[in-house]
Amino acid sequence: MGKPWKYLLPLVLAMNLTAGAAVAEKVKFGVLTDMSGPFSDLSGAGSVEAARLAIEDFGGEVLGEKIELIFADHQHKPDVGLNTARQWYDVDGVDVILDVPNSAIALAVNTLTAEKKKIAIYASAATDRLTEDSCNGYGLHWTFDTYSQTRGAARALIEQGIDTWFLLVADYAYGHSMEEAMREAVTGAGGKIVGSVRHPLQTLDFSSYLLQAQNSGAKIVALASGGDVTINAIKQGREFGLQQGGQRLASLLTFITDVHGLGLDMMQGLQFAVPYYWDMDDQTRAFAKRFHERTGKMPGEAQAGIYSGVLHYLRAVKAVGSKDSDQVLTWMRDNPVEDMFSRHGKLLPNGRMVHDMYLVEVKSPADKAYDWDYYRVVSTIPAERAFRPLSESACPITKGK
Amino acid sequence: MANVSTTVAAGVAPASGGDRTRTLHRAIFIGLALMLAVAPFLVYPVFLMKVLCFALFACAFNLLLGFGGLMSFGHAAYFGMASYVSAHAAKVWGLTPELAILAGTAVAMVLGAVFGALAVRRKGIYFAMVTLALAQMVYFLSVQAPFTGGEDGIQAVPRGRLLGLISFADDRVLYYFVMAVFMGGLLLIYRVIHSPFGQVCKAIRENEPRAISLGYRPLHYKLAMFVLSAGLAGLAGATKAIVFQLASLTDVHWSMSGEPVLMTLIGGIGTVFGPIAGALVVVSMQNYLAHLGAWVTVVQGGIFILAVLIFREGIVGFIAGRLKQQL
Amino acid sequence: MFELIGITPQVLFGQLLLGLINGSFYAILSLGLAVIFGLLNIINFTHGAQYMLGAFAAWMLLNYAGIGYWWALLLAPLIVGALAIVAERLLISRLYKLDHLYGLLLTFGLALVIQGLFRNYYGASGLPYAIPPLLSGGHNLGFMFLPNYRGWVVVASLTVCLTTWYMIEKTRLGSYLRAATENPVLTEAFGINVPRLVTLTYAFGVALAAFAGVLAAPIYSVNPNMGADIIIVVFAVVVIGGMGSILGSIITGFGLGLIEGLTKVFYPEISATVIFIIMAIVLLIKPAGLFGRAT
Amino acid sequence: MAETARNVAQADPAPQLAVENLHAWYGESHVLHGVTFAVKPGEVVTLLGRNGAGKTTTLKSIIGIVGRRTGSIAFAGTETIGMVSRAIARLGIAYVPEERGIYASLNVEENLMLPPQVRPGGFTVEQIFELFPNLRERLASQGTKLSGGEQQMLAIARILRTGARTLLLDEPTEGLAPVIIQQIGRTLARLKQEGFTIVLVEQNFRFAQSVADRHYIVEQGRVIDMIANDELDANHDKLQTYLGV
Repeated sequence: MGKPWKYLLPLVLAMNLTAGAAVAEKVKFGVLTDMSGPFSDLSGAGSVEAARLAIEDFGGEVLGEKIELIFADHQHKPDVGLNTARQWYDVDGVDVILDVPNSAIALAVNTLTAEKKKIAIYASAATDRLTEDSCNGYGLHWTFDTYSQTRGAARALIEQGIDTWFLLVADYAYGHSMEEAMREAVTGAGGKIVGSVRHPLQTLDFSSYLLQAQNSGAKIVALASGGDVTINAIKQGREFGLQQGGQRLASLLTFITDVHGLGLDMMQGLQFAVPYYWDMDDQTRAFAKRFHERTGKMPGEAQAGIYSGVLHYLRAVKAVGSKDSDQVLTWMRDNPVEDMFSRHGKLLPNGRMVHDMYLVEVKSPADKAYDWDYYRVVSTIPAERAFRPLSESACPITKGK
Repeated sequence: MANVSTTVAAGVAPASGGDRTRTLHRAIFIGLALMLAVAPFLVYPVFLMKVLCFALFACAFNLLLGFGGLMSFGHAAYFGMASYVSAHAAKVWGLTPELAILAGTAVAMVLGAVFGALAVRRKGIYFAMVTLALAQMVYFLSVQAPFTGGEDGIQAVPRGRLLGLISFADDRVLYYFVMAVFMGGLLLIYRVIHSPFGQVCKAIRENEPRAISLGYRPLHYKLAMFVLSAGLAGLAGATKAIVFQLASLTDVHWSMSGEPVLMTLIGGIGTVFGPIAGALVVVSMQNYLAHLGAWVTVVQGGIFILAVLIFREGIVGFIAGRLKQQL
Repeated sequence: MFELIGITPQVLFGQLLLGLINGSFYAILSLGLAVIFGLLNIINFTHGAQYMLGAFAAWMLLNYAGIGYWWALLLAPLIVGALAIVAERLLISRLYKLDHLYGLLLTFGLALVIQGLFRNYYGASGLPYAIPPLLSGGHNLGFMFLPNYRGWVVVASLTVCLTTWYMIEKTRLGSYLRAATENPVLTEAFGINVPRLVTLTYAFGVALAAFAGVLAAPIYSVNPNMGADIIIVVFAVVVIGGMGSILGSIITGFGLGLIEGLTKVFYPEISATVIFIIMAIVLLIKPAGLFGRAT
Repeated sequence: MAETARNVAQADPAPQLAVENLHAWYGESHVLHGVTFAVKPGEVVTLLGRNGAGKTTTLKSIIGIVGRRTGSIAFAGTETIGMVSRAIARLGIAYVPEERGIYASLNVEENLMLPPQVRPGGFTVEQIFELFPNLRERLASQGTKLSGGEQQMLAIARILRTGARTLLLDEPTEGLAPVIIQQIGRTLARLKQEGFTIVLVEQNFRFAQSVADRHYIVEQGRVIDMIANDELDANHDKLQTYLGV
């Protein structure tokens, strides 16, 4: 024995040493995302591209050094995600982790980020625990959360008389947060939850759950899953004749990629809240055009959010003249976030970035005028009402202040 | 896999070894300890700790296969369950890390005793299937049991202080603890193999009817081996939970059961040191090919196929054959 | 009576029917495994990946060649079966003289490679495959709304299982297969080409998996991971039924689907685990499986 | 042809089966150490010898189901030492193994119909039923539910169907009642009459004497002697030392 070590160890050593040699003042972003799984359309390669666009728009350099960008696929495994993040912070010199489309992994990264005094900007993790009980100030929640998705839309639906709800929930951090938020929002608006069921994250067959939903007699079956899982559930709901039975299926956290995937036929008339729609004004359209040229798709909510987050961070680094996390964060909080994504944007001390949200309605196939023409903006939900106010936040570092 | 280990052992020196073999083994142990002692100054300690945890896991698996003749395809159950228990004990009960790890190991042994009692009644491929299916039962329980945190796992597990005194916040401090656990586990395995108990297990593996006629009860020996192996796998899993501050479904998933199989196959089935080499290769590969995403699976599968088709003796088995020494 | 135990007949019958549908997949897959195991003595770990390949073959036929569901039902098993022949000749056949566990390891590795490749090219999120127009829609059975397609799955898989059983137990070709399973050496000494029989049997078992894959495509969407987890359940089904027993694997497959459906009604928390619990009990009472011969 | 068979082996120009310097191994153990003998067309010869002498292994080597074998086995002039067993069978050799090899998972009819025809001119099913009337009634029974005698008849019957003219029979009388042994003896006599070439492994040398033309004595993996059937009585003492009877 001994021999394989003799050959292998130097190899391992060499690889590690080179990896460890990071220059101190170089700013480095790491996009920790889903490159191949159910959320890869709404985040994934598009998120990486959005970050790249932001870096380019900023000029590609800060503090006299080239800005770097790396990415990795967390495969929806908390251990893979956390280990990648740890290695990025410890060995690869990453300053900011971006995106993290999986609430469980985001929560794990959040703890680690505070421990290492780095910064994480979440664009596609939905759980509001990031800025509530698990909040630490170093994790910034940029685009939406379970609160922002449930409040406005639930009220709108209940006002139309859709007041008995059945919840079909993905059994992980996001689903649990969403379930809680929906319970709050629905009962708060005078509706009633008549049943709920939790399913594993990557469920393929919903038949048994749909049967329970049908038997509950609820007027609406609300999904808290997201991505392909939601798409599958909606399809199978149709297969099992939910509509014939007079029930509606709705997903309050709907991404434009879901609408694109399912088609207007299935989605028309649905209302929900979005943080961003590419076809709102010239600014959003200009960005969308450039994004589309690179990826062949219109930017989604999370992707646009990443662009905004990266830009705001880089501005802070430039203004402060250092990438010291505490100084940078102070600047980020003290200055408004205004760009093509964010209107009336402000970063709260708990890490929540509040900005205007929009209640949209999915167009009918007949109303669609061009590709990706999917939404009609019904109303703007102003920033201070769209998100949970700081006074109600359970965040331990801001509570009682 | 009786044939497997005998074919490997066939080209090697007699089992009793000799003074020369013993001296060589002692030298390897000391060399290994020295190498591990300096390693964290050269290599990222978290990576090293991962290698050590998996090396111990693979050694535990190999104890059962290489020396007990039983191939388990469900060792993730013990590894993962111990990882959950240890994480839970450290986080919720606030136990010190060494107690949390002991708790995890103990639970793994109990689980091993229950599953082992069921599984050792079968042999060969049946044994593999039964262990696999039992492990999958643990997986589904872990998905649903509240204490495991389902898809989220148990996160933010505190590393804590050894005996309540020495803080494990520093990676290097923790590393030396993990190294001690690993070396302890390895020494235990080594002693067991060379004990009278180990010799009886070997006799059973090679010729069960004969062992029965000599008055041994194979089921008892197999079960004891199984429990020991499960316990050591649990020790590895419990330690990993403290290192990474996380216990998750990955640890109990059946693909985790495949990892020690691959490591042992690459390193050399039925060799004492083979699984360590195998773990180093596999973990390094996973680490440095991580950016390739799903290609890692493809490469790993390819290695599986090649190892089975053309390199069945494994790295250490190959070297042992060349040196005509048991390693 | 139903009201007494707090369960409506709607829920009970509905879940039982869904259980039967799941059981259809268990039955076809475990049948294929049993056929292969009988002759090759190999637990085909690639079975799940080959099930997935069947679904992908159907998807590719549709998207690259414009060939629809009904032809895919025939062609996909043939294509995947042909691939299985290559795999058997090139890889698996080299291991027959070794411990059977090497076969398990090899097919495990092969499954990793296949699943990894498809994840790379097609992502893990699944591709849509529409229900054929002839079978879209559904019927209201009173206790539940049964989509026509799911009804078809039960019919198709029952037909395939019983045909397979008949072929193996009652035909000339089947008698060759049984003879080769029981005593391959003697069978070959009669002038029967046993290696070819082995290759074809493997291909046939795999083709069954591919057929199940095509059946599954419209239900589950076509996903590189679709076979990864179901295969472990099917292993448990095979262990319960007794390895190598043809009729045993069919009955156990459907039976366990039903039992799973029942647990979804009465005790949903253990529905994913119930098959494994049954397996443990069977192992305690009848180690060779319900229909297996003692080994 | 049957008459010429009584002459010594080397006098005949074309043996049906010629085994020369045959070595065979099971795994690591070397079982045959140079077996040499020949069988002429239409001849019935037996291999006699103690248990473990290598008789069964010799038959297995001829049909090609022993792990490793070297030397030469020529069948009707064709060298078969490198051939796989199914190819050897296809040349027209059929084999009845020790303990008959009836398949438990096949019924009697399936057992009967299993071996494929390798040559034209095999027995028809009707002819077989004439020879073994018992089989006709038991067609639907499971193969191993037959009595030992019936199983032996089935084992012989199924190879007669194939058209093979050279038969290798491994202890066809083992464990059978005298009446049955007589029936099998009659069958072999008829086959001999029809010109079949038969190699018989026997322990029961009374039976062997009643059917065979010549006897080869096998000991420790070699053929050590050959005794013509009509000289058997004269060599009784020699035989006794060989076989220990």
